[in-house]
Amino acid sequence: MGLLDKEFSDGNIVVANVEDLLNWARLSSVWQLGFGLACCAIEMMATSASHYDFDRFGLIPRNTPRQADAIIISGTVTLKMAIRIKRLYEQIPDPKYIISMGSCANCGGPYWEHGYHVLKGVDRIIPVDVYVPGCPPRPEALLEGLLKLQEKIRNESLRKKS
Amino acid sequence: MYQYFYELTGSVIISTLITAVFPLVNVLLVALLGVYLERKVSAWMQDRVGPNRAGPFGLFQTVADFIKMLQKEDATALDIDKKLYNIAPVLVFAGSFAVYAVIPFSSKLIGSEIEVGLFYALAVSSFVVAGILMAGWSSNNKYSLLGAMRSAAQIVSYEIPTALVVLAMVMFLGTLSLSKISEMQTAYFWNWNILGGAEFGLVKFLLIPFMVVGFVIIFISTLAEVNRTPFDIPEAESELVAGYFTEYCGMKWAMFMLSEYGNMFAVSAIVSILFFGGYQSPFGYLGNTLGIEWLIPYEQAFWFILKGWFFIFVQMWLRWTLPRLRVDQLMTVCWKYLIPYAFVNLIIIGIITLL
Amino acid sequence: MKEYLKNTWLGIYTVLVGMKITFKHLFTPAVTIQYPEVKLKLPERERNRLYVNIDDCIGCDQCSRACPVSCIDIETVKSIPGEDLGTTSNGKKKAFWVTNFTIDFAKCCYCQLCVFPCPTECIYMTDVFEFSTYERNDLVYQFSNLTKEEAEQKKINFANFQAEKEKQKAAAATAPKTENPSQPNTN
Amino acid sequence: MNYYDILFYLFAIITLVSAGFVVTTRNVIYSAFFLLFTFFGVAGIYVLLAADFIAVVQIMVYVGGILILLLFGVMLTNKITNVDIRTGTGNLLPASIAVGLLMGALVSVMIYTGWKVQPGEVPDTSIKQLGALLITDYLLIFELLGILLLIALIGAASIARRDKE
Repeated sequence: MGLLDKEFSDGNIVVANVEDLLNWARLSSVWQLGFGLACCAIEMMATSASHYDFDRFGLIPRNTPRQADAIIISGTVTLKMAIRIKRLYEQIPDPKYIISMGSCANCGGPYWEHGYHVLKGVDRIIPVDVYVPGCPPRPEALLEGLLKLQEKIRNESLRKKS
Repeated sequence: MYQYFYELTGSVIISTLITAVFPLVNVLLVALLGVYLERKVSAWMQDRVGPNRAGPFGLFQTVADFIKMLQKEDATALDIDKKLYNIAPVLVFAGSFAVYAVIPFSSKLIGSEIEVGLFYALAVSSFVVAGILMAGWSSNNKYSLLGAMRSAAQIVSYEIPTALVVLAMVMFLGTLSLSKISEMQTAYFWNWNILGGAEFGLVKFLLIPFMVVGFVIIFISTLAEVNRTPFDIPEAESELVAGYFTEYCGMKWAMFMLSEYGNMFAVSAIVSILFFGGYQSPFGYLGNTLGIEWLIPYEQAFWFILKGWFFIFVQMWLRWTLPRLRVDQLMTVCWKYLIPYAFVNLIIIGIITLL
Repeated sequence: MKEYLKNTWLGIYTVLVGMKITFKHLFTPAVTIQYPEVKLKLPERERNRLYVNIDDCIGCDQCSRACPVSCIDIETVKSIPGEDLGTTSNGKKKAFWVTNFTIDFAKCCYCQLCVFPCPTECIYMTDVFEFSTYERNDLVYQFSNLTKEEAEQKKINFANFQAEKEKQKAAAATAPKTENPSQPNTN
Repeated sequence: MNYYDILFYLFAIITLVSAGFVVTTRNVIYSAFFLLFTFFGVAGIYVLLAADFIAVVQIMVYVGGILILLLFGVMLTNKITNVDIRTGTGNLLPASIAVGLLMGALVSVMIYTGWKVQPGEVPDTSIKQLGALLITDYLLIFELLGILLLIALIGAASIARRDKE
């Protein structure tokens, strides 16, 4: 199992320094699952393309969940797709992160009231780390979401939370 | 190298260990730098910047990837064949690592100077095929299995043009030893095999076009043997998810990547030994002009690594230029084009050598 | 045979052409915008996060009704005669306490439909688009400047006022009825 | 016991143990993969006998060719996605008798042959001698083998050819 499953007692200097290294490694190499759902996916692709360049932050799309670290839920999560997303999420080995991108993934978006076929927010099935608002968000907004996620990873700890 | 360390330390075990560990370090470095270069080259070719956040110019990007992979959970599916699943990456890595035993980095830096070096290098790569089949089958996943079958079929078929070109070269050179082949092309770049070998005369000029053809054939077929684009159909993500390592994660997958990059350097090294003078410098040695004897091996190692990296760069260049071939096109290229040309080339080089 | 040789030549030639193109791009300067350091200038009528200038809001609820996804939630309380709410910047007199004005940016689809009906132009699109959050509830923005207690107080005030008025009305209704039933009630 | 002996016993154990597993394991795929290690061990023993060319040919032909072919054969048959490809053992008694007889014959041949035991000179490489022998003393056999393989190739091609009608 991953190192994050084990907890250490507080005040361990070695662990504290190692932890910084491990967090740095995880935050600089968040590999995303090559996975797009709807119109936000176009924006996500634009983010990985030359103008915005995801690769600067160490993101590369992996095609199998086994080798990925993060999913960017980019678009409307229909009830049919929700099952697949759940399964893909479960196939990613820990530690794993999720960026919910756009209104539809955040809470159902335009379909939140009357959409009989749309999941009202992807956080109903999987735990979301960062919500990126927008419809669809600009590529910069997604990058900002990624920076927020990196900030979150930087503050993660192996130690017992006191 | 073994002899040198044996004289230095006087211990069989220590010198053997050092001799064995050196290529291992080399493989690791090749993988670390190779992945970084791959991403940077792809970025430059697409007018991007590439990784630049982790360390200066993103140099520690691969280190971060590596440490991250160490932390990943070792997730496995329930119905896999545990034993084979765990052995497969090791076998694949062993196959690509074993080639390094015979590769001469310089006139001093050779693991083993055996006579059949070239043949050995071709032979041990078959462990990679066995490992790939093992990985694909034990994953108990249809995509893995299909990817493994494709990969095995591809490697086995492309071994034929490779072997034919190697055969032509062996006929011409009269030896299978990689260090001897390198030694034959000494001094200046017009002595390299791509320019007709060291002997000056009519034969040399007659050989040049056929040597170029041979080089192109062996470069294409080695490209296919290490599963690089445009021949990476075993990992075609649009149809096979990720090929034979679909189910692998974390360090086990990292071993596949290590062996892939190790293979890339190995085939580049063999191509450069066969046609581009191996570790020989193209312009003579600084050590000779200055009269410093000990400098020469270092210069040789420098030139060798430079040539190896140049061919790795060409492989990446091709990867970011060409789209992936279809399976039938792949087999057509091999059986209908490369093999006939390789045969004709073999016969012509044989006749010219007899002249 | 001719076809075969032609294929071979074409195969090699096209690969070389492709390689030439990519090689040229090796030396083309990158077009990447280094995002956190360099930011692209946004177009003039960029539609991004909404902002409500609550001082100008008269609580007319038109934006909420215009919203196609119902992400704007407005709750108003009528003012009582003694209170002075001030005027909006274009001189309209305010008559409602806006006790609750929330926009859920998780639902918002940034269509700008709420901006047009606003009579005081107090709701408008800004150029802020970087507001990712760790919690979804943080995307619900409260624009009302009244605290909960104040809002509660206003409600109680209005209820008291209403009750007072009812009482007066009841009193007025019972008293003059006997005198002049045909007179309409002007209260 | 020097390094040579240690290595020899290592390769011998690898060969024997994996050969044993090839026979005893009930999973066809396992058998095939154990065969890989058997071939590897045999190649190692060839190397220790200073027969470098034979060792490499062993790996090239058996691991690179025959084993892969075997694996393909197994995997392209039915139920490839099923991990439980199993075989049963039938005819245990007659098989062990036949194998025992053959083994006895081989062992007796091994014991009663008058091996030349004087130390010869180990050549640096065996390719040159092998090549010379193939073209001189064993030329006929070499050519016959070549023709045999050609016939097999033509036969395979004619079997695999699609019928026109």
